[in-house]
Amino acid sequence: MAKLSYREAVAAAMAQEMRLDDRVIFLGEDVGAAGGVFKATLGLFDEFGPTRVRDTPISEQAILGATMGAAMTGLRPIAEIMFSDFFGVCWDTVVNEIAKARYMTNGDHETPLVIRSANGGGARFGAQHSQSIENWAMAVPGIKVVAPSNAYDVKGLLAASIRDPDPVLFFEQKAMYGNKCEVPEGELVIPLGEAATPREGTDVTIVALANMVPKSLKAAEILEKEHGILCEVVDPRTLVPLDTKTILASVEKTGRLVTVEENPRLCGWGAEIASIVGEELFWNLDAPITRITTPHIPLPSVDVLEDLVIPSVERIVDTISKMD
Amino acid sequence: MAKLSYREAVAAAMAQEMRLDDRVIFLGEDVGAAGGVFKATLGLFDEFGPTRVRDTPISEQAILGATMGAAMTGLRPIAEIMFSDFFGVCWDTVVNEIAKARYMTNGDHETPLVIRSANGGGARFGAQHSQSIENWAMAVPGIKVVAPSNAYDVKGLLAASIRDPDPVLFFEQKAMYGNKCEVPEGELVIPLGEAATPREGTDVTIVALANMVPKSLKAAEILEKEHGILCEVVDPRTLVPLDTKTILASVEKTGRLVTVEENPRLCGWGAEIASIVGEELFWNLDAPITRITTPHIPLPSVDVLEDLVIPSVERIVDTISKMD
Amino acid sequence: MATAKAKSSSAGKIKIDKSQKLELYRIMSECRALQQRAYDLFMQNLVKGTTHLGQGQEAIAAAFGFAMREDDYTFNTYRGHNHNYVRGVSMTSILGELMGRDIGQLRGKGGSMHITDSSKGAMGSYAIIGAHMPIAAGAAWSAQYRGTEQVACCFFGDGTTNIGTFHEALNFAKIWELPVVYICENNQYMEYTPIGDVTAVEHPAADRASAYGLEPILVDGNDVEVMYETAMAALEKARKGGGPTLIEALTYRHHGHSRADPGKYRPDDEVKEWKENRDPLYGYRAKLLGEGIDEAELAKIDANTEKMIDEATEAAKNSPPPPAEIAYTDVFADGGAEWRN
Amino acid sequence: MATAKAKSSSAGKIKIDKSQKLELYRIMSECRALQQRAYDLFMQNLVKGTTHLGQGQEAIAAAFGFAMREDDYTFNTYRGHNHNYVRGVSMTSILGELMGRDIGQLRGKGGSMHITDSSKGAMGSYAIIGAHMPIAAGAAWSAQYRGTEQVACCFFGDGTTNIGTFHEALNFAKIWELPVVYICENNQYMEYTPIGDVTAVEHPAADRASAYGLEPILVDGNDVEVMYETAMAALEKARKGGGPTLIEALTYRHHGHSRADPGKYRPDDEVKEWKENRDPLYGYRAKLLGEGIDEAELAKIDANTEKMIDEATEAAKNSPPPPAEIAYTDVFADGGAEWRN
Ligand SMILES: Cc1ncc(C[n+]2csc(CCOP(=O)(O)OP(=O)(O)O)c2C)c(N)n1
Ligand SMILES: Cc1ncc(C[n+]2csc(CCOP(=O)(O)OP(=O)(O)O)c2C)c(N)n1
Ligand SMILES: [Mg+2]
Ligand SMILES: [Mg+2]
Repeated sequence: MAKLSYREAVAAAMAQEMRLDDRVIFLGEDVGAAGGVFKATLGLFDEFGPTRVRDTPISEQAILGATMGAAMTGLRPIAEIMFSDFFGVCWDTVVNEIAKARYMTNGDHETPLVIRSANGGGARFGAQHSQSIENWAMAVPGIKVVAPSNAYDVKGLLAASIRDPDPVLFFEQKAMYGNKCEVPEGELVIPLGEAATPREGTDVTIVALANMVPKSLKAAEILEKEHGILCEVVDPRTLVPLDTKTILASVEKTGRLVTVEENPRLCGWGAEIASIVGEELFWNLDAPITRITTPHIPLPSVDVLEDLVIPSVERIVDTISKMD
Repeated sequence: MAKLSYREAVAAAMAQEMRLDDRVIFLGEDVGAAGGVFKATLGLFDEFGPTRVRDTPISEQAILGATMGAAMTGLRPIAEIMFSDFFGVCWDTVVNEIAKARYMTNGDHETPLVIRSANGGGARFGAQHSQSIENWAMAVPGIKVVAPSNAYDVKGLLAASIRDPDPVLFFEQKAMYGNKCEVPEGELVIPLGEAATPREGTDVTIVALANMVPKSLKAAEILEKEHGILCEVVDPRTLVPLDTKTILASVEKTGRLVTVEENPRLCGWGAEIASIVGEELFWNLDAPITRITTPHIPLPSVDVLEDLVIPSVERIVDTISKMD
Repeated sequence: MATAKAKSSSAGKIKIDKSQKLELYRIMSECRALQQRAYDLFMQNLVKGTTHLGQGQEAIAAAFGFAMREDDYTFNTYRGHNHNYVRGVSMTSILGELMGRDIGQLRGKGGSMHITDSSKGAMGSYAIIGAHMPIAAGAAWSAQYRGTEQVACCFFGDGTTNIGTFHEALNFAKIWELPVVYICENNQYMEYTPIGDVTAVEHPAADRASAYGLEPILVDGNDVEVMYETAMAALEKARKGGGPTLIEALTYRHHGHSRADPGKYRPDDEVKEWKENRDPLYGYRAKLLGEGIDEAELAKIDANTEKMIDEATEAAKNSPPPPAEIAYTDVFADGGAEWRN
Repeated sequence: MATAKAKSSSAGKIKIDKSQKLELYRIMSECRALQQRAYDLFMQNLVKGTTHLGQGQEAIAAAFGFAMREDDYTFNTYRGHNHNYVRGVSMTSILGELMGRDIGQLRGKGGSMHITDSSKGAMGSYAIIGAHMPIAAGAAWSAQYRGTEQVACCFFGDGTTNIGTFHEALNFAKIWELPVVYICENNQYMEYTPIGDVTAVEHPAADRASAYGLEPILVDGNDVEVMYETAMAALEKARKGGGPTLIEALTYRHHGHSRADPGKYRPDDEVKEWKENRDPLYGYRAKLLGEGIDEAELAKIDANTEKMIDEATEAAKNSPPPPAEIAYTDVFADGGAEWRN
């Protein structure tokens, strides 16, 4: 197996699916000739040409509207919204059109489409280019929500998202684009809705997403070494559908749950998981469920402040080592 | 005291503040000459004239952008977004501009403004005109979020919102516009961030918002009469700032918490409250925290289905009567 | 106010034969009856939720419905009953939906504002102003990519020309030369506000065509034959790879904006002028009589329309409300609403 | 591609005296030095996050900065260092912000893309394309309401003309005749895509002016005197209640879009032409010399610029990073971030 970066895995998954299915087309700003501002789609324009890989104007509502229209009429489009913060300018198309089309029409509309977007902080881009908005998406019925934490998952989950008959919001954590891991060269598809458990443990369950997964794994190492606490790290990978079975089974075993969320605190996905686990495993919990999140503030730009507010390995270690 | 309807209380609060402060101006679609499609601003155009009460084109991004620009330069504008569902088309202005302006500029920008909007279901308007999106707003740091449950609170909280130096999203539950209660004719201002407790009780705390408050009160009556269960009903009234003190004190007393949310389940405000209470009162809880929400679906249009999915008095009674 | 001079449609006159004329009349008359019945049912409290009716605007829907190919795509707004009907969605389905019956086109799940039947090319009714304009471009893009010569027709109001999606969609359609026809039904008002009060140009669509490299086209939307010619020209152009067209059709809604709105914000003589002298249906009836068509032929159509609408009303009334379980279906493609395992 | 013929500015020639010319030169030279230094610091890894520089586009910022009244409002984009500088934000504040130092204009909380100082009328740098266009209209509305004769000037790129807010803001500004000047800095590219590839008209702003009842104005954005005349005319018009103006100024960015982008997507000879023959600063220097201005006078300005930028760089470098606690301040007007009691 070759090592691929997170960004290379994006292009690999798209190429894999575009080769198999010529209904798959791709559009976005500067995605074609330039290969995307994060270079995550390099090579696609050369391989598939300008009718399947299309550069658009700065018109996010047109991009997503066109994506939906194409999906409704037999294609399987993939759109890129350059930064997930820009969902603000096309949120209507996502929440009111794409997410509700099938339900409102009593099952008539088909909207098999994927919207990829660079999400999250760590690049010192400031409050309008660093948000983690997977919880915004999770709050909207009718869309699936994917947020991979490594290149292997990127390839497998993006392929599955493209094949999925439902609209999928696919969040790529921009600080992870350079992260590498082993990724098979052949066809790889990972079903949506299955959590991964990259580390097993018996004392505390940590549920973490995207860039919070490697941080949690690092923290788990330290917690074992320095505090003798054995953490199980669960990566839901997809928020919708949510693999509550894996999460509940883990907490049933450990009796303790910590969520690690990059989003600002209020109404984060961790709150939802906390409310599910708190209700369904009330009698199994040995300690209060704790949420480690970015405080409820916009993200500052400068490195020293950004690093301070996004959950860090130290904060995870510190919080868990002090748990009841 | 005269009885005022919820819609009349909107106009009363605006008139009260516009008389006191000529920096207060108002804009929106069909809000002026026509008095708004919900007739919530009748009379303002006649009293304050077309320079202070302005009809706009169908340009929600321009409406909110102009509102922000006016607020930054010394005015105290109030904007109407006709249905809260339409925040989709101007969400960027709310989340990326209005909410972040002060923080990003290290305190330079002032954005004292109010955005009023008709929120919620019950009018058989279908999935694009019935959403409860107060949780979308709560998830965004930098805005205050108000959702009153009766005409008295509408008048007092809207007046406070207009005076507030921060941006406020003011959600009016459209099914409640006709509801009447006693409202003082003189100046009324209710501070943001103070929950109300319209019913005291010792067995279960119900936290409910907007149209879920009268339903919860009705349910509490039935629960007392038919099941001997004494519910305390807490109405946060504002989600940001959140009066956690009142909520925590109530649950400390009752040992049980039920949230009643009109929003679809995932990442609702109830999840946030559940996660706070679950963490801070873990040792005081006698039963799992239960959330009663609309299921995670878009809202259907027809009455029989809409009534089925939005939390009803029966569902509240049923859920609470079966609690441990 | 500086305005680009809008020109009338450059569509060459085409020959419309008698049977076609009768068809155009028939379609308009059925649309009128459908809308009028919806209004009556609303006043009888039999319509749930809201309605937005199109009496007075039938010529536009009828002409396009008649001109379009069976596999072309229609995108319309909440004021879309006529547009759906002309593509083949039945009166019963439409009235049933308004009344919240199981026989309704969407079994009550969507309501009056969302009627859709993509099997008939009726690709949906959209209730967020302007949202469908880029979606229509996407359907056209898909047709272009698949090489099917299908055309997407997208109907919207004058008020819609001031929202961002209008701008984004038209630019997008032009740069990719998409087979899409945008039709602005300028009925002079947004909800209650005259369009002129909130628009920087006189003709909200035609005066903006040049901003997208398009010809300005301003036509009498209440003359069904003019509309038919205009539609044929635009459809043919799109089908042949000539790219998008933007049409502004002048019209008027006879009723208020929605529900029971009496439309009192409009001057009486303006309403009177449009109703009495520019009614697309009655005007066309008079014209056809003037051209020598037998009154009996038109009366036969009228009578058939009456019968159809009465039957449809009965069928809708006799249908029960939808069963509870459909509230939880069709959120996802597997037919269900499950977000967890 | 059909395009409305854009006309050049109809601004009457105004007399620009020698001291004014030297001022225009000085401002441009300081802008250039500031941007060049930002680039150098980026290459030395001293800039956190991103930068979007404006070398090659100085004439537009300089002319407007010079023409505006002290209490007028500037709204600009992430490519806004020049625009902030000309309103009085210091080099140290700007470089400090880029470098994430406590002395930075926003103490590092905003970063390169958000520089703001409303005490100087620098009403913010906006990083979401088009978002500031309606906000500028709002500031103009406020000025109109308060009767202050202030004008809002809003700068944006060619790529921005295809997003919805462009359309909404211009219509809005016109119907209320707001005192706002919209300046499209057409530097021919969005990020890496040539504007012509994605725009339905040749001149993305000027060819659309008529859609908002405005005169098309297309000017050489690299000729600072033309820009100054254009600015003066638009400002005066707005101040006198004449409403909004939309200006398209042709220009070019010498560097890539942001950070270390080498801009390789652009033809070499195009870059060469703009850098060698159409540089706003060097071109103006040559022109002034040709008009008989003493080289020594210009050299003195240049030397002073050098000194200023070096001092600012030192001051910024010597400043520490901001203290941790400011991460939690100024979410709300009470200075804090508390969302609960
Ligand atoms: C984004 C958005 N803003 C506002 C509305 C509320 N609204 C519904 S219809 C309407 C007027 C539309 O006017 P026009 O486009 O002329 O269409 P008409 O109703 O005249 O057919 C408005 C403002 C909406 N549905 N969506
Ligand atoms: C809504 C939105 N979409 C996309 C972007 C990403 N983006 C940043 S700059 C840019 C290009 C802007 O081009 P133009 O308006 O010509 O300005 P220039 O950078 O040339 O000054 C893009 C697409 C953004 N910031 N906001
Ligand atoms: Mg209209
Ligand atoms: Mg540009």
